[in-house]
Amino acid sequence: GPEIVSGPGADPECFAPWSADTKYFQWEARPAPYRVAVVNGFVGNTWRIQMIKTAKAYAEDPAVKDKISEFKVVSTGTDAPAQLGAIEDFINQGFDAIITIAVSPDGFDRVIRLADKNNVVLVPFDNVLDTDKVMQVNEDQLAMGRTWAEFLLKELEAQGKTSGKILEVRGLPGNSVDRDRSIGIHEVLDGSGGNWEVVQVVGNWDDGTAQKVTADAIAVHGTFDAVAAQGGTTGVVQALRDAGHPMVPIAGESENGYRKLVAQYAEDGLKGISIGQSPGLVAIAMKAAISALEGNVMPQLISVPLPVADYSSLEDGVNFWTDLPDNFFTVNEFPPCGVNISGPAIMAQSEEDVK
Amino acid sequence: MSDAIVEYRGISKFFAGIRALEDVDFACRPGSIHAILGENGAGKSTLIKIMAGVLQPDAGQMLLEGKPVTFPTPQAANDAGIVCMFQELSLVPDLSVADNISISKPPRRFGLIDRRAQVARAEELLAQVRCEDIDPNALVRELSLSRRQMVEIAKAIGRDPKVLILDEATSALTSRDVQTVYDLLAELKAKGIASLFISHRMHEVDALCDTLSVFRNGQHIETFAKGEKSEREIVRLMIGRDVEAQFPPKPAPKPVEERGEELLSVRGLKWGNRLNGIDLSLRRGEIVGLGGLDGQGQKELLLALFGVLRDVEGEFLIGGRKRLASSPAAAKSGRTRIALVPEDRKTEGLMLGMPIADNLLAASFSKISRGPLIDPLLARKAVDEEIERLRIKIGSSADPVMTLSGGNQQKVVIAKWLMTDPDIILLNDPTRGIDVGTKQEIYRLMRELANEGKAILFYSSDYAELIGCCDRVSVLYAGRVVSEQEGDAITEESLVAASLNIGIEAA
Amino acid sequence: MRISIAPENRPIVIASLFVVVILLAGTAYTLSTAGSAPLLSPNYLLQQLQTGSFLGICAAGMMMVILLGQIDLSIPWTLTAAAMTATAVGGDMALPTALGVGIAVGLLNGFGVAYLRIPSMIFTLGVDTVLRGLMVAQTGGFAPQDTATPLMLFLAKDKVLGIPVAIFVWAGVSAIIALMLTRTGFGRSLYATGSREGAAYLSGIRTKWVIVGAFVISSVCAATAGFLLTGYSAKAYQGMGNAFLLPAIAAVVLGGTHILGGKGRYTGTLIGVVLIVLLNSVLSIMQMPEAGRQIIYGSVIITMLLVYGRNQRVTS
Amino acid sequence: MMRKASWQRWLYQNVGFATAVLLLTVLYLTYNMLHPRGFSSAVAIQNSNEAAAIAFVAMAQTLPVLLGGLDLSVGAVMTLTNCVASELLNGPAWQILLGMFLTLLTGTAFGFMNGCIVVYGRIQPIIATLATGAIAIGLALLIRPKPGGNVDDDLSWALTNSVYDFADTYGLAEGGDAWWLRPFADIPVPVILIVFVAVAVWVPFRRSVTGRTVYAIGSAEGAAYMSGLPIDRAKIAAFTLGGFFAACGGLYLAIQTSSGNADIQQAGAYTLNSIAAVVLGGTSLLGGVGSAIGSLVGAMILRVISFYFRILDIDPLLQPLIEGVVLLVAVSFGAFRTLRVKNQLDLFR
Ligand SMILES: Nc1ncnc2c1ncn2[C@@H]1O[C@H](COP(=O)(O)OP(=O)(O)OP(=O)(O)O)[C@@H](O)[C@H]1O
Ligand SMILES: Nc1ncnc2c1ncn2[C@@H]1O[C@H](COP(=O)(O)OP(=O)(O)OP(=O)(O)O)[C@@H](O)[C@H]1O
Ligand SMILES: [Mg+2]
Ligand SMILES: [Mg+2]
Repeated sequence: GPEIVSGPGADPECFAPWSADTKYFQWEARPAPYRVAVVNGFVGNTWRIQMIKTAKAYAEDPAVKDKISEFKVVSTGTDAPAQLGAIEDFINQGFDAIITIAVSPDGFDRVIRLADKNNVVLVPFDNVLDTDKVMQVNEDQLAMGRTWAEFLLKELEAQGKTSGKILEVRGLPGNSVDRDRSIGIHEVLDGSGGNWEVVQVVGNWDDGTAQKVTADAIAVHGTFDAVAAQGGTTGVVQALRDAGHPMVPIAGESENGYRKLVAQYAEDGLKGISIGQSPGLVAIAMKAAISALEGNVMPQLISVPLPVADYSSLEDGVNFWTDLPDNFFTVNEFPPCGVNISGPAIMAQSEEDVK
Repeated sequence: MSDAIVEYRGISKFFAGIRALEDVDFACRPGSIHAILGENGAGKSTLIKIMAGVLQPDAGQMLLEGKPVTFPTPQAANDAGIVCMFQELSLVPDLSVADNISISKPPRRFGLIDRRAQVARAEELLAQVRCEDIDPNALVRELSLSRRQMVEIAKAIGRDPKVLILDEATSALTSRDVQTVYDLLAELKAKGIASLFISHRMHEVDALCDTLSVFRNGQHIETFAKGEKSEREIVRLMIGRDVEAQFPPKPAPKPVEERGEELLSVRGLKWGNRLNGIDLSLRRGEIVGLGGLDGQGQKELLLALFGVLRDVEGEFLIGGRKRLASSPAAAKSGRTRIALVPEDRKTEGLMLGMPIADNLLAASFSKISRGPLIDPLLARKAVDEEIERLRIKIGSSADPVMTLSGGNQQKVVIAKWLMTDPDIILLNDPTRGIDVGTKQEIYRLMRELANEGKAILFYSSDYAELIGCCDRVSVLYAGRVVSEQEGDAITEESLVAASLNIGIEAA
Repeated sequence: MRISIAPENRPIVIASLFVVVILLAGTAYTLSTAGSAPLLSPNYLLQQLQTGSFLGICAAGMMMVILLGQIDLSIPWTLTAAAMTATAVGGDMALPTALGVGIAVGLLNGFGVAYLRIPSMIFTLGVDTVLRGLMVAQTGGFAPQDTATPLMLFLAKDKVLGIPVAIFVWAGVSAIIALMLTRTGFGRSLYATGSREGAAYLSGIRTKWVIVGAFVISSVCAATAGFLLTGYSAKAYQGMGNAFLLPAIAAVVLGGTHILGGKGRYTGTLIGVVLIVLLNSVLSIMQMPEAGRQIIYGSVIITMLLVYGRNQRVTS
Repeated sequence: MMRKASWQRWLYQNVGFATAVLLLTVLYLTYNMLHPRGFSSAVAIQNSNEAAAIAFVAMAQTLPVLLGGLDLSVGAVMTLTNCVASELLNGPAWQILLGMFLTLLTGTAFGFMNGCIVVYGRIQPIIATLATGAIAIGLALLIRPKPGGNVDDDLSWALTNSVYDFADTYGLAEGGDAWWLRPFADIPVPVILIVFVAVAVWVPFRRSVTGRTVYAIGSAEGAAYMSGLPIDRAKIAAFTLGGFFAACGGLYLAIQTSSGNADIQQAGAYTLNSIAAVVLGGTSLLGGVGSAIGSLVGAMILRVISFYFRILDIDPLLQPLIEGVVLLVAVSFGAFRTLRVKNQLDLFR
């Protein structure tokens, strides 16, 4: 297992510690090339597919290509034993690093113990674990929620509103990301001193569900002054348009479709902010794993900066693409980390072109 | 009757207003073989189902050995020593013969079923019914219908019955097995066990029973000892009127050149190891019988002609075509239309849960359609006509067909096919489980159809029917025609001899 | 006076009553919390029917298969695959493509169930997995276009005479299905085959074709729903079909169709769909947490089936 | 009729099961040969851990299927018991044992409720359990609105490793070094648990009158009733035992992950996989034929198929497709028999 050491860590531009009291880890350095595996859970949506493609493309990136001797990706579905099994199997096979999106924030004790025993670097990202025993990579979900709410308050203030009704479209019930983002939103709203009535509906981060519940909410509650949507934001805007709801400030995810709509309707009042959980996180997780294998000091919890764009900074061909599908996630690059695989490069070309 | 083993006092049973039994007093004595006779729907099965705990009476009282009893489940009746045999209803196809024989009270060791003891017990009981050839470890599914009935009998005996009930349980047996059953019942009788025997075959009743009870319309008409009444009197009691000649008159055999056009001709028909080269020809206006012991390939032959079997070899000429139909759908709609009344009406002939009307129409949607749509008026008319023609007794044509009695169900199957106006009608034992009155109607209908120019191929397990109905009879043995008989040459002796393949082929 | 209802109509009547109860309960809730009764407004009801039409069309197809005593678990990804392929092809060819996908999947399902005689429960599950795999591979390899075509948008979103076009589409599908079930040989054959396949076969019904036909209808309905849903969301996406499988089965069964086949009326399915859609919507308005939703959902199904009357005991 | 030799008869009556065993053997041996650490205790432990929950759930599904029905709530009951266990499995030994007992009791009681609804409510099992499955998930969410829980660490480690580790953890048999433990030391504990449940629960059940009644009902319910078999009792027993097996799955899952998770998707996946496993194991969905042991084998086949993605180099985005095609092909195996059927009526059983 890694030793707990004191900071600062390597490459702090890229591997920013989560907070001031984040621990630091150090593994014994070992010679490249390494064997690296990505254990994904669910696979049936665009985000995951984009993530897998990014992972594969990054493994071919000149910056790391020579350091990886074998690279495998498997998807296990939403099946905890299968995911744990896959991780353990890769440990048994003698892989050096295993990157994973956990299907559950808990339940990894055994594989963490095995990974430490076998000196394997295990890096959960995106859906992280409720533990400080492994190195993890994520965006700060709490901060994301706060940023959303702050943006909405700012836009509402510009309209002269200090109270009103806000629609909150939540994500998958029971998920820690959903919980953190919602807490962030409410913290800021409650702290603003304004009188905000928040109507919550559950959109499961899914466009169809989000659209349906938004439509229902509008039918029942009339108009809202602003919308905070954790995901499925394209669907939420569709519902607003279909209902003839006035365009209001909105906070949402980073789907290309949503950004297209914001760019198109910003003039009409759809003042939107878009912050994305990027599929490109996988590349940073891989980079972190390799760095750890090289013996560098690494923060236990790596915070990847929030990729924020709002209606004023949207630019076609730069941070959204009108000619590309709605479903894909716009944010894919992290220049400070040297991760430069852009969304269009991943999605618009066939695999051969990427290589 | 104080010496009765089972006694009914004023038993009534109604189904949704329909009277199945009303105020029935009935008793049977230990050591008797008691026949229960009656038309279809007379209430015989209901009577014994009440005794067997399958149904609960709406009124009245049942006494077992003088003490009042109620049987909420078949299990309770079993425990009291009342054992009931239905046609093949109580065997479980996916369990072994041994499992089935000891199904409810298996021998146990340490609380678990003792398989070895179970097999030994099965062997013993099978030996008692002279079926040593049945492997106790075989699945019931693998056995033929007649073997299954013998297993059923072994199972019943194994339960040490005080009262043994056979509801049409011998209808599929071979004659050798029938003899075995007779002997067995005689043995049980000697041991003081009462047997209740339901059958529509008078000769079986005659050979076996000592007491007869007649039911009609849910009422107990009369009970008397064997020999007290003539067969004719009995039939009158059953159906409430006199029955004249059982079979309609046969036309005199015509010389070959005057006979109708040949609709079907088959040479060397082979299928697997069940059919081994059958020659057959069928002309308009003819009723041709298929005889022989059960399971000699008669059923398969009918299925082959109807397009159900695959890989049938031979030379065929059916309505100008040289091939057999590839499916029933093709058979019924070809140039020469074929109809089949199948063996088992409950699983092969009818959709039991569906309305009578839908069952009648199932083979003739194209007849009642205008363009792509069914015309409800046309459909109603067709249904009414057919119900009228066969005199099917129904409440409403929208009732599920399972509410009809056995005979009327059979008529629905026949009517369904008559509606398609077929040229060739294949009948697989159509009178099994049918009362005398209905049987007679079916015989008459067959002759009428033949006279209309249809050709009929008729398999029956009852020699009397073949003799009474058929212009010609082909007797099958081991998948081959071993004898063809015509006109007056068809006699019981010749049929039996041919069935056993003890050659009098010289003729 | 006692009103007697034919047994096959009982579920329909009871489900209709329950729909009213749901509406009243929802209204009572909104009156007590917000002081208004939006649930009873035509606008709200039309919107529910509009979003219900996707489920309604899926359920109509599912009913064909359930009438046979089979089930079609491939609905979710048939719907998705049809939608995604249609948008990928785009333009005027979108509709034929979607229907083509539906027909192809239906033929495959039908072939497996009717000819290979693999239980539909498992075969359609396999087909669903394969379709999902195909869509993952397709998205991964080709980044297909996913924007809805104008026809999709029109059918799903536009209104004619103030009524959403989607409702007309659903009504059209319903009319065709209802007519087919009651007035065509195929419809009658469907009941016969579902009631007892052996007897139907021996009646000269081409039961294999009937089975294939039912699965094709089911898949085509799913594809149609996918086509509409794409218009409603303005795009096709992976996972768009996930929410339709279990509600479709539940709607059919709550409408009185017997899960083992042979019995059921289309009107029942229609009401079953309305019931499910309203129930979901009211629970959503009440901001019922997921746990409560699931429990209520399950309890409603059980209670209603108990009220419909218990099935016959099997004795013969 | 010719009497067949007993092994011939067995094979004839258990083709599906025999095929499944053969398939599993071939697949698993090949996997081990390809694996860099094949045929080692570590690989066996990993494999058995991964297969345990689905194996139990597949056994749970077997009973309703033998009756001729389906239980769409097995995955949900597993999830519910998983959540219950995640609350109870900690503290002193007696408390943990009590927790295990209560967990199993929960699942068993839920199964009993399913059985009662099916028997006394006379609702088709597939629909009844579709509904009760939702209720089970709802209860699971109430108990555990978000994933978590703290299952005793030692317990988790001891039961998810080899016999040696078990002894080592609890200081039994001289810390696992006793000479008499040697021959068993490398056997994974989950294997022992599964075999134990199968032998101690399933085998006696199958040889009891109630168990045989379950088969009889699936084969011909009318006949079973007429034969005086205890139909209602057998149906309730089948669902109850199904609930028990599902609870074993949930309990093991909790021990394996030291936590509980009311994951609806996972519950659904387990239910569907359990049906696939039952079919692969040679149990007929029509009822009356098959066994829980077969389902165990079927579950392992499902798992082994996915093992291959980890040792072969297969494009990750093609993996779901390959998995689907393999499943479809595997369940289509039996179809060759039906293509050879000469009498069309044999198709309609
Ligand atoms: N479960 C039932 N529901 C409705 N009617 C029934 C039911 N069982 C029997 N009947 C009716 O009760 C009457 C008596 O039927 P029963 O079966 O006793 O006749 P049966 O004498 O056995 O006739 P068969 O000779 O055809 O066997 C018939 O009219 C029948 O339609
Ligand atoms: N569920 C039911 N609903 C209505 N009527 C029924 C039902 N079950 C049986 N019957 C009636 O009960 C009568 C007897 O049923 P049973 O199964 O004993 O038939 P059966 O005539 O004795 O059959 P077979 O002689 O062919 O063996 C039938 O005439 C039928 O009308
Ligand atoms: Mg009868
Ligand atoms: Mg009868």
